[in-house]
Amino acid sequence: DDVTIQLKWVTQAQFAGYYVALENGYYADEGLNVTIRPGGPDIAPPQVIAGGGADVIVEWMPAALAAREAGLPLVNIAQPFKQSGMMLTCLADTGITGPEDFPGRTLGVWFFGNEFPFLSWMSTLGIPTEGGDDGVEVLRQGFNVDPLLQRQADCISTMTYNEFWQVIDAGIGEDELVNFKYEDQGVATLEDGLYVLEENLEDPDFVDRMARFVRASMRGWEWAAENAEDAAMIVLDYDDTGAQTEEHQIRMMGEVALLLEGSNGTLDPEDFERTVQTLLGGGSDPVITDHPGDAAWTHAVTDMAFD
Amino acid sequence: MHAGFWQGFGMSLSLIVAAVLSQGGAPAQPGGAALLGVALAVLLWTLQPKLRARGHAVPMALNLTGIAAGLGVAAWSMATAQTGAEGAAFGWAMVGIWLGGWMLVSFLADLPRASGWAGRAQALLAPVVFGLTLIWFWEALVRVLSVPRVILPPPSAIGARISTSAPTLWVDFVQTFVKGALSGFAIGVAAALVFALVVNRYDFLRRGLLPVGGFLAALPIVGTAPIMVMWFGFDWPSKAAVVVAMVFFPMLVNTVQGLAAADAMQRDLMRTYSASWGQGLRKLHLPAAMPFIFNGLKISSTLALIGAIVAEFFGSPTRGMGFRISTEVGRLQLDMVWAEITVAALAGSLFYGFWALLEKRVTFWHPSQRAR
Amino acid sequence: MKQADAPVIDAQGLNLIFQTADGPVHALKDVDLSIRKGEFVSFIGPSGCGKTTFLRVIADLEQPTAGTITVNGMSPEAARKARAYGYVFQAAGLYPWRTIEGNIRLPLEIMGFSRAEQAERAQRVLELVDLAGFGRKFPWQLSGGMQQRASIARALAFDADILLMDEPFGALDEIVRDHLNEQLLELWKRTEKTIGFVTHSIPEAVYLSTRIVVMSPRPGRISDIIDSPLPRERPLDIRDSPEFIEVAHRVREGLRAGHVDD
Amino acid sequence: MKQADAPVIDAQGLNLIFQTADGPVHALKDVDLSIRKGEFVSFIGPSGCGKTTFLRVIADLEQPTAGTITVNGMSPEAARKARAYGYVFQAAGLYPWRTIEGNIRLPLEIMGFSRAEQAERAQRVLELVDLAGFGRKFPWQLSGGMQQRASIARALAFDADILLMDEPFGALDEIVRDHLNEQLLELWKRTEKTIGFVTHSIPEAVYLSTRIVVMSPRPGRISDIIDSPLPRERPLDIRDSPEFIEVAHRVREGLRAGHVDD
Amino acid sequence: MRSILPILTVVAAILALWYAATIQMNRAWTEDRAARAGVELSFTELVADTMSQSRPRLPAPHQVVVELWDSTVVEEMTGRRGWWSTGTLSNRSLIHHGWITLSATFLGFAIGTGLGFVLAIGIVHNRAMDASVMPWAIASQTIPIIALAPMIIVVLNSMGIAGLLPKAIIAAYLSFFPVVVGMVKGLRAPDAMQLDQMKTWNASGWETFAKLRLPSSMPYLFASMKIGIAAALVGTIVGELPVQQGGLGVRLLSGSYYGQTVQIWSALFAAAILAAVLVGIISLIQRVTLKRMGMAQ
Ligand SMILES: Nc1ncnc2c1ncn2[C@@H]1O[C@H](COP(=O)(O)OP(=O)(O)OP(=O)(O)O)[C@@H](O)[C@H]1O
Ligand SMILES: Nc1ncnc2c1ncn2[C@@H]1O[C@H](COP(=O)(O)OP(=O)(O)OP(=O)(O)O)[C@@H](O)[C@H]1O
Ligand SMILES: Cc1ncc(C[n+]2csc(CCO)c2C)c(N)n1
Ligand SMILES: [Mg+2]
Ligand SMILES: [Mg+2]
Repeated sequence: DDVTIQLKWVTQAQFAGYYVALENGYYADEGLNVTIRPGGPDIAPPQVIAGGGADVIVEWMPAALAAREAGLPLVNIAQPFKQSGMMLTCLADTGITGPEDFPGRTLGVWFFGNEFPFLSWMSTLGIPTEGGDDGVEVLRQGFNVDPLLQRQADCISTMTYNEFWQVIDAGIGEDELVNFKYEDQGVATLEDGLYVLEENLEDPDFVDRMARFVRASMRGWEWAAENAEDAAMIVLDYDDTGAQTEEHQIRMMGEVALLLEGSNGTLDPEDFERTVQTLLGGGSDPVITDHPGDAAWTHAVTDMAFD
Repeated sequence: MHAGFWQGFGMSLSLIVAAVLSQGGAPAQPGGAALLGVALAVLLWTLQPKLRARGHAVPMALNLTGIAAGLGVAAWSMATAQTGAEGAAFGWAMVGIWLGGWMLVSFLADLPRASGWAGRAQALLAPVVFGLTLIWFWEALVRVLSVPRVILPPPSAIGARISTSAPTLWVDFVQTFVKGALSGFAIGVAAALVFALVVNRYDFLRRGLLPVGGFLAALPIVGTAPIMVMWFGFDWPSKAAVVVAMVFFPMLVNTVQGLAAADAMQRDLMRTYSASWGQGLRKLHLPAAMPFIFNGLKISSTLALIGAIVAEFFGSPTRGMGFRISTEVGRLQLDMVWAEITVAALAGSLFYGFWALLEKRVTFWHPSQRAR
Repeated sequence: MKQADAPVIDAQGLNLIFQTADGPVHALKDVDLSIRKGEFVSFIGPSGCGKTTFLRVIADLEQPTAGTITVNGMSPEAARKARAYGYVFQAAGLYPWRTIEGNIRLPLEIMGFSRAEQAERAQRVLELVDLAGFGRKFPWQLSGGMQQRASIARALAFDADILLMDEPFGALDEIVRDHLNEQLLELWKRTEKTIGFVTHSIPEAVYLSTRIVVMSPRPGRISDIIDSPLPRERPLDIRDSPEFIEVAHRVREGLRAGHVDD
Repeated sequence: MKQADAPVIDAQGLNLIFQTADGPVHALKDVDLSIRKGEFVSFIGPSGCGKTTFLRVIADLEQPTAGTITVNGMSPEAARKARAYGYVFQAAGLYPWRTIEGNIRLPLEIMGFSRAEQAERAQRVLELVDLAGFGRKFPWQLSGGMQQRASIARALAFDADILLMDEPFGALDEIVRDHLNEQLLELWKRTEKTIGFVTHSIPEAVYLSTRIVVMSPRPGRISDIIDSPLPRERPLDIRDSPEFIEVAHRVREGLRAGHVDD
Repeated sequence: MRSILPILTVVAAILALWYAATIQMNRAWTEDRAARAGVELSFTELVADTMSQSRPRLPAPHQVVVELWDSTVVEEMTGRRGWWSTGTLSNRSLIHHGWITLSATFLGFAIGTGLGFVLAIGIVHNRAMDASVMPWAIASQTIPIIALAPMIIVVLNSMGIAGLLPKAIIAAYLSFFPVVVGMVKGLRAPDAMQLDQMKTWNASGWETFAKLRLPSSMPYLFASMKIGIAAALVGTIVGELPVQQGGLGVRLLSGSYYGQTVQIWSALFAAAILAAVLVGIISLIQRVTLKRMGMAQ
């Protein structure tokens, strides 16, 4: 059976589980022929799945729920990542010590559907994002951490497993940085879940295929978490761009493993609810306006997979 | 063959097929007989030379009714289920409408050109009809094939979005076009003009700089955009810088070429008057260069907006056309994306049109302007 | 040096060799010629014999590779800077972005005439060439003949003593040409300018000139210089006179001798 | 209809009005002319009088707005499709990307001659115009006169009975022109073609033609038709003969009468 | 020789300026770090540091050259995945990525030129197209294709079209326009007299096209093909950004993603060299063709 999965970003250890499952033959064991499509800037996985370019996508829950509201009924079928890796990283010498110091500052944020966690956080804090003295000036952060290095922004968005280390690699000491983890701020949202189109779930064959896919993928993730170095090398082998480095990927794998802890792939409805509440929370311009209800996730696949 | 012969012939045939097919549907197409009548009239007109009136009124009226009839069938087939005969009728109606639109365009192209403003408006008619046909096709296909809105929205949705989001569009337009593109355009063009004068003055420089310049012009600007963001920050100056980099070389190359455009005799004339360098420049070289300079301006005018938009993909404040496009793609608000693209295309075309019009005024003497 | 009958143009042992990709072209070889004030000298010869080149040397548009040439006793360059001559090119060469009047004003602007003076002179020369009333037209709105006349007017506007004309009437029909020939003669008689005139037409050369220089090509040499016995006063039908036919015959013979069929 | 001395070209009450932005231009007005087989008819007249237009009407390149015209008894369109004539334009108009021979073959290719026939005919006409050996050259490698001869060769290659020539020698110098005139006469005598020939030069018209049509402009009319008393055999120095001068004089008078200064 | 001297002078001048700018633009970082480390830098130390940073604001020219060399020859000869050890091109080498870009560029250029050609023929021969198409062709170039590229790729991918073709289509979109403009001009280059001449020979439309319009359009065709292929290269690079399957565009982006300025610059120069080579190839074909046609005077 053929399965095509669309990743959220470029080939890197963030998606090691899938590459490991492919390389180690876990998919083949399940009778699956899996194609992994790397993402990239301006590739929106929901768009890809809507166009029929993939059967399942890796996406962040805020973006997936926003897509639901935009009329694309995505359903979470599995959630390998238990925790959020998102942070706001600030230079210590700017004098920022807590969220109360944000007003008047310039913050770098990813857009393209990745801005929802940030916007929710700010609206929880009651800080306007349109600039001004009591608001924050938001920059659309590009692909890299330059805004911080060039001091164009006081803080930038980083992932624990990726951009943060790039800042470190650029020669800035950990003690020169102040990090705000979304987890710690109580505004964490679910990242890197697997989503499919609602209509497909009516087809038992599809559910079966997805169950096998999720089972194999989780095998891949377990192996990857235990064999970080080897997993990183597998990822490197699948990287067509030749841009990733060994050192960086091994480190990334280590950090990603931390985020996996506590999940066997089954979505915890409490996490879902927390994410929804964060997104609905506060402000005049919430990310989603209505509670999506339980139709936005299902245990049908994971139940079948792990029984 | 007279104008519109094949198109008219084809249109009537497709409409006849569509009419016949539409009779087979569950609730039979009510206007079937009328449709058949129209199609037959067009067919008769195309085939019968005697019926071809000298003027354009009769064929034009037939043509328009034919298109209207096609639209009717298409609308009806879209409203009813897309199965069997309706689907086929729809297909044939589409073909009929396409050919009808084409026939209309050939009539318009054949019409004697009026003078003055009426003529100018008339020249716009054909492209407008062509564009409307395209837009209708887009709308109909998106609806009939039920293309997901997150992939391609229908023009009607885009239009609606433009009217509801006008303030945002305006803010983005100011940020990207007025601040980024225009300032970059002005700086880039001015720098290129000055530079061209210097290069033109010193032959050594010309022989050295032009090849090197050609090489540097080949640098793909998508690559320079992140660098410019790094150098000039997130706001519009970095966009302007990208635009400067984009327009500089086309402008320089054209201007240098233009400054060399005066022919030997025209130069010799200046020599016989023992004119100074400045006099030669003002009275001969600049005027002679104008057609080339405007060529450069026209190319640069389309590049400027594109450059400013692209640069925003690599970092921007939270406004601007490029910012909006990329953000809204991520949010699956494709109607907003297309609204921005529409604004961009409109602004770009108008900016281009502005230079084309000015060119007409300034280089009225050039044979290419006199030809029409 | 600059006394009354000192030569206005004086070329001695003039040579000009163009270096081209195909090797050197000897465009002028050992040309000796001196032209006195008030003369009307025509240059005739087959294509490529160096007529244009010689005129261009006089005008300092080309540098001889050997020999000496003076214009008004000065070097051609000095003469050009002193605006000693007006030059009419074979093609009208009007600037298409200027009106006819604007074209005629062009040299006047460059030479710093006042606006009033410019207008006045432009008007005068326009009348001289029968173009009064066409000043506001653009060149391409005029026929070839009218353009050519405008270009002559332009060269006349600043009233240099020397007029160099390179086949100015080549593109015109015979009647218009006759007419312009008459007018040119008229002007020459009135103003006593020194005129160097290149033509392909034997009758034209004979009709206009006090002296006819016949050239032969490759290398471009002067093969004959014919003094015209015709009086200064020349009605058109002087062309049917035996003297005229005699001179024309001599020119044709000179030409034929030097002519190498290409 | 097509008997021996039926007119080859027969125009009756021909009118042609161009609609231009500045209003209508009456290019031909009430032109009656019939040309018999083997005639050499020259058209002369001031610029813009409609000479070219008339030739173009014959060639079906322009449609008359009133009147009738037949060519070989057919409509011009039918005659064109029957390839009844060869047309030589004012400029040589050779294709720079074809060799001289390639240029001459061009119409033959279009008319579907066999390759062998093409080669044979190209060779023949090249010899006819004295260009044998130049077939492999490109046009820009030849002088203007040679190009013009090649263009004539091209029009001769497919051996139409009628030859229409629009100022073919306008751009050439007098010697070359004389030479080509002689050759054209020679060809005409030998092949007995019917020739329509536009020129600006009075001597040329008189030297070549059996009949000279003098036209006057705006609206373009035929103002005079002069039958030449000259014999078919015409050495170059016939131009000094009294008959010649007499005809030339008459042509000039006719021209002057109709001439309106532009 | 005469033409090389001015070029060398200009290049030398640019290099000098570049080095000066390198010091100026990178010194802030050097000084910042020195200040934090609490050391005092001499001028030579400062200069040396500005030219050897790993993520400079502006890399020094020699850094770019070294990177170009390292990521081509050195990578292929000594790299783990290089040609020397695996027999295939390394996916870390610019040769590999340059080849990917090149093939898509060629394909896109071929499609674009073909399309431009067909459109130009239509415009020249059909009044309706002449009246209606051109304004839209101009408008098509004012919409930021670069913004559309990811969507186009997604849509094509969903239609099962992947690999070279989506990139090539974007390349074609950018390269058809210069070809249309140039070819319309070129096909209209024959003057009225030449067209009349064809008519006097009763030539058919096809013959007029093949024997007159087409040959006369050649110089225009080549001029616009030179612009077109450079545009196709830009289009390919743009198309490569979202696909992440190799190519110079990916090198540019990943360089940017990881803040590897030197890598960005070397990819940029590789692209410019590629463009120069492509334009050079067309010039060569132009020279040969025109010479064959006898038009290179
Ligand atoms: N700039 C140049 N470079 C090289 N050769 C030249 C140049 N100008 C003229 N020649 C050559 O010098 C010779 C004389 O040219 P010139 O123009 O003086 O002839 P001409 O007598 O005026 O001919 P025509 O009657 O055709 O105008 C010709 O062989 C020509 O090809
Ligand atoms: N296509 C056209 N449209 C409008 N007017 C035209 C056109 N062709 C010619 N004319 C006009 O018709 C008149 C006759 O032109 P024609 O070319 O026949 O003159 P001609 O006798 O050949 O002149 P010349 O000696 O200058 O070649 C002129 O006034 C000309 O301006
Ligand atoms: C232009 C652009 N910038 C950032 C992201 C955000 N993003 C998505 S996944 C991921 C984790 C890998 O670091 C990150 C940072 C994006 N999608 N597009
Ligand atoms: Mg000359
Ligand atoms: Mg004519």
